[in-house]
Amino acid sequence: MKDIREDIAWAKINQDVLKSLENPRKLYWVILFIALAMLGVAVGCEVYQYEVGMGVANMDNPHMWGLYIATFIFWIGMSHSGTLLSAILHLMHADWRKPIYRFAEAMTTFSLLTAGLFVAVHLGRVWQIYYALPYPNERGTWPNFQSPLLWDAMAIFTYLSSSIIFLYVGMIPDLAICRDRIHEGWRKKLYTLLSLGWEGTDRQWRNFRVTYLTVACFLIPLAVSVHSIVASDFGMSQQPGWHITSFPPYFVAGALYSGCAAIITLFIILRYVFRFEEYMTLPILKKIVRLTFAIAMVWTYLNAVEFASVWYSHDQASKDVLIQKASGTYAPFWWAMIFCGSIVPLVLAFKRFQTNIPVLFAVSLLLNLGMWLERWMIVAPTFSHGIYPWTWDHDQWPSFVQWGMVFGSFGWFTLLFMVFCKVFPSVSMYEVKEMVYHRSQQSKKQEETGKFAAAGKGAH
Amino acid sequence: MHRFLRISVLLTGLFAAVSVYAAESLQTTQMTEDSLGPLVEQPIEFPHNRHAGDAGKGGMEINCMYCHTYARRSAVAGIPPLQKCIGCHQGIESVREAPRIKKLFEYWDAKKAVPWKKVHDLPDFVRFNHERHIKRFVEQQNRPFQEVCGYCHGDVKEMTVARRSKALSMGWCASCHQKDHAVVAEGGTQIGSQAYWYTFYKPEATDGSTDVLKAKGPNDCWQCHK
Amino acid sequence: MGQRHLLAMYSNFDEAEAVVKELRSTQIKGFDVNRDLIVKSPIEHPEVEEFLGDKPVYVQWFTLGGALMGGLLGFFLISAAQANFFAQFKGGKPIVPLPPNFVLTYEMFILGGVFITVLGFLICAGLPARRSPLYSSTVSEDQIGILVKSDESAANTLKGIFTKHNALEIQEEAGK
Amino acid sequence: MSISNLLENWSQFRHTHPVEDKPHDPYKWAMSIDLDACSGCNACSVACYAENNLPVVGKEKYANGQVMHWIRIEHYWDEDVGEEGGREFPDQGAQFLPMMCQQCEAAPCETVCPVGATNHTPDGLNSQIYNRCIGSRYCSANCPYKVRYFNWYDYPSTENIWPAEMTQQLNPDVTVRGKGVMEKCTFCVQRLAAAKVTAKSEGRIVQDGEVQTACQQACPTSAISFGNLVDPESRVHKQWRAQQVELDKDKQAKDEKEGGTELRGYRILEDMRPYPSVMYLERVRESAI
Repeated sequence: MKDIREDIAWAKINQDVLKSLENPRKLYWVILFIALAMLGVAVGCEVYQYEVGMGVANMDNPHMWGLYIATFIFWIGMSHSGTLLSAILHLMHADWRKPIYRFAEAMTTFSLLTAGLFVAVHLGRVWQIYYALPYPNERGTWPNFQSPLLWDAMAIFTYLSSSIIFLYVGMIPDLAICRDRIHEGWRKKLYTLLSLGWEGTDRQWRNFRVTYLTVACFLIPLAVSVHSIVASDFGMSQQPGWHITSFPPYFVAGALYSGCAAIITLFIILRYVFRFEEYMTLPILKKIVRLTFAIAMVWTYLNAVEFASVWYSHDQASKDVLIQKASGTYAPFWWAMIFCGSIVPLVLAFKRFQTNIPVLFAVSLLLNLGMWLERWMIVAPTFSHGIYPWTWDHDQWPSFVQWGMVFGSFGWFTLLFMVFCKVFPSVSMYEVKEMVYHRSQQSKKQEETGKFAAAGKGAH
Repeated sequence: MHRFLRISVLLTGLFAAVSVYAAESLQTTQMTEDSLGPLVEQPIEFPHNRHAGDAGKGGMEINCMYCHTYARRSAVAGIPPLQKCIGCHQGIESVREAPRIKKLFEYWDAKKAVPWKKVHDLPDFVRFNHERHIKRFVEQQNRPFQEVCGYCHGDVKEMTVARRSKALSMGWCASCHQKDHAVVAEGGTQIGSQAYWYTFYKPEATDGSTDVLKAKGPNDCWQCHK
Repeated sequence: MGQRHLLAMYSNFDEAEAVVKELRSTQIKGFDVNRDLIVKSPIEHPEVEEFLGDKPVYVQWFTLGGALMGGLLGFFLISAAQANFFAQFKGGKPIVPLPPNFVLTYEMFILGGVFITVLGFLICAGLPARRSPLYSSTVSEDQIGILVKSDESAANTLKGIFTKHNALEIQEEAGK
Repeated sequence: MSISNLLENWSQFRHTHPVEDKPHDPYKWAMSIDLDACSGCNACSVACYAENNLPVVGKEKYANGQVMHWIRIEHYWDEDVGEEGGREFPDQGAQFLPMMCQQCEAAPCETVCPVGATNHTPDGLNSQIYNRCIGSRYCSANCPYKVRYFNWYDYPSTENIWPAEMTQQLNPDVTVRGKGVMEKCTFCVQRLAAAKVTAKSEGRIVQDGEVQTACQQACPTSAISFGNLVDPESRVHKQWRAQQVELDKDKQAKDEKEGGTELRGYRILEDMRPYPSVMYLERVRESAI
């Protein structure tokens, strides 16, 4: 099977993708409406919490953090898929990424925006959030640069701004296409402005190539550093269940994992909603699925390493936390995490399921659920069973405010993402053209040498 | 699509207007021209210039601490009790019929304190200590009172009703404490003895004189915030 | 003598390459291949650079400068902020601790690198650019454009070369 | 802030505290609590509520774990309660441990606050600045003793903890905290500051006994003693020295000698090396936990 038909006319690529800016299927509007409603729930919860105080989220003395931080990590993690697809695979010259990397990058940007909101939602005094910004002020004070939370803020800012820049730079040639093709209106003005007068001259392409490559090179260590810094929020502390050396790689693997799972979900949705069957083909899906499977196994391994190292150490407190996870209040969720994260992905190993859309959709949702549970299982159990016995308290449960906010964040993300896909081309036109061109050159060469081997196979 | 544009411009404008209005309406007090502090309306327009001003300008050069008597021995400077005003004014017949003095005696007769309003009102989480500053500048360095008080309160002897004329923000406080003051220690306590961390905040003798010490203010948040 | 712009459109890279080769080998008065020739293509095609000859790219120097500047700025700003008057003492840690500052320096290194690279890209690629005198929107679809600038006298010779190689369309405009 | 200041004093900025040198002079506030004397009467806790403007949150919030007691009396029972041949009544084997902020020298909470609202003071306290706090609660997440308390609700205003007339009984020297800030035991820093100002104006340092914390003052059995650890004449210094407990060690003489000693002093979770400033004198034994 071929990734993509090499005989698609370039003009048709433009046409098909630009169509996504015009009339999506009805499902698009349904999704948009549901997302808006979900966001409404979160806004309501936040207003209530803002007015009354953090107490309504039902946190208490040992349980200082709850779903907010867990979901924050979840969204940060999800952002790593975009970097994986656009930067790592770009450097590895895996050109099957080309039709799908744009939406993965958008996913990166929007999930980072969502994660950033959770930081704000989590604060007791969100109206003083500017205290955490390093700027010379009339108080003569600075934030505490030793705090992993500040590293987080710095890393997320760097990651977010770099991702937006990367997304934008990669989109400039496509914006020029939109500028040339789209009918008059505010959007044409927008594209004219954003495309910066791109005309595809040799000078522009030459510099573009180097820039894109360079920024991709920067993004990879950045993505790794972002999630390992998030890991150090926990690893740098002294708490049992957090103070674990393998946390940074474990978090990075988890991040790639949940990101890939989310890509599968959105791949399936976008493919249907915007009629991208021609570009987001099943062979490409198959490749992501295999990648996801590999990462799932890495994650499973690191998970096991974490348990093993805790068990092997003489740290009784850490051991107790692990036992608590497996048998205490959180046991159902902990086992669900193991099931969703390590058992469910085994389905992906079977060839027949690798292109089965309903199965993949269900599996990818389960994987996402598993990864969310993973974050919750990192954050919460440590609080109910800390070092100091007096503070052991296993009866805490997040209130509807916390759940509502988590629920609504998915609406917020979907809303941003769906609006993006409607306003900007979510398939990279110029790169699909490149892909088609290279494939056709390849098959031409093979024809010339008289070998009629299946053209697409070389890419596998 | 022009409709969309127009609506968004309209909404943005509306939002901006509402937020400006909201921000303004929160600001109930009238700000002074240099926007350093609120304009405070006192029950009696007390003429600081008359009491404390220079003799050449018709003032009586009364020491600040004659009325604000707690400044040298407690954290707060204090507002004089009505008794103190009356103590002098019952003997000064020449101004007895002036409208402000009349008002003063009205309070006296009604046995009520004058409800003075606070002008230099720091937020509740800031605790400034007058005593330490008076001790250091007036008693150890023999600087004139009015100059020392003026570091924070401005030139009160030129004012009628006192007005805030310094920023009184944390950075403003620090702007003094950050300086390496050459302080002549004339007996008394060692200056800045609590104001160091390791060696570089310890008071150190500058070149030439053993009496001159470089001192810095407290480097401890709890000194002012408790 | 007046200047003239010509834009010829081709349907594939081979034809465009042939045109460029011919322009290179022919001596035309009032036309310099290295200066007056621009190839516009809808996709990133490294072969274009090959047949156009080596042209240097300076973006990576911006990257180097930006990353170093970001890193140094990060480290010194952070350390100096920690060592200010309100130095925030943390028990068990020095006032200017190196490991946290390293993490932040690393982030600033990347931040500076990315920002300045993109700035360098805009400068080197001359963006945002005014639209060139001749432009066909088919470039953003599937055709390759060759834009040349020459003296009036050379225009006809160039046009001849363009048509010889099956130009789909030739636009011309008197330059200023 | 200046680069030149940074470069000039580089070696001083790189000092590690408290193990590398003796940082505290002339004050290092410390405490010692004799658990053998503690009767678990809770007077210290009540005194603390009164002194430090602590909100009384009520039954329901207490049950939710949202209580604000800066000093709490912990109960531990002997293990043999209810066992064959063991004690019959749990109260018989009850042991008490007053737990408040330990004012660690290397406090885990200090390094993690994103805005630097909690810092180390020159006299060895772990300061908490309410107005600087943005409520990230990282300090509490990282506190091994979990002695930091968060204002989950706006107790003074919306929860109306102090009705109109009762605001008169608030301590004016202590900020009344609004919602969303972290707070904890301060060793009654308002008293310490007042005593220091008085002493300084008189050109001396604070004498032992001149300043007491509220809990110490209220303790009927004098189980709590508090003072300046640097001052060799202070009661606290004498107690620490008698028990051979040292500030910058993670293991004390009591535990190092085999076969038990006469020494009773130890600090809680010492081996995690937060170097707490509160010494406890034996009562709760490991077997009792």
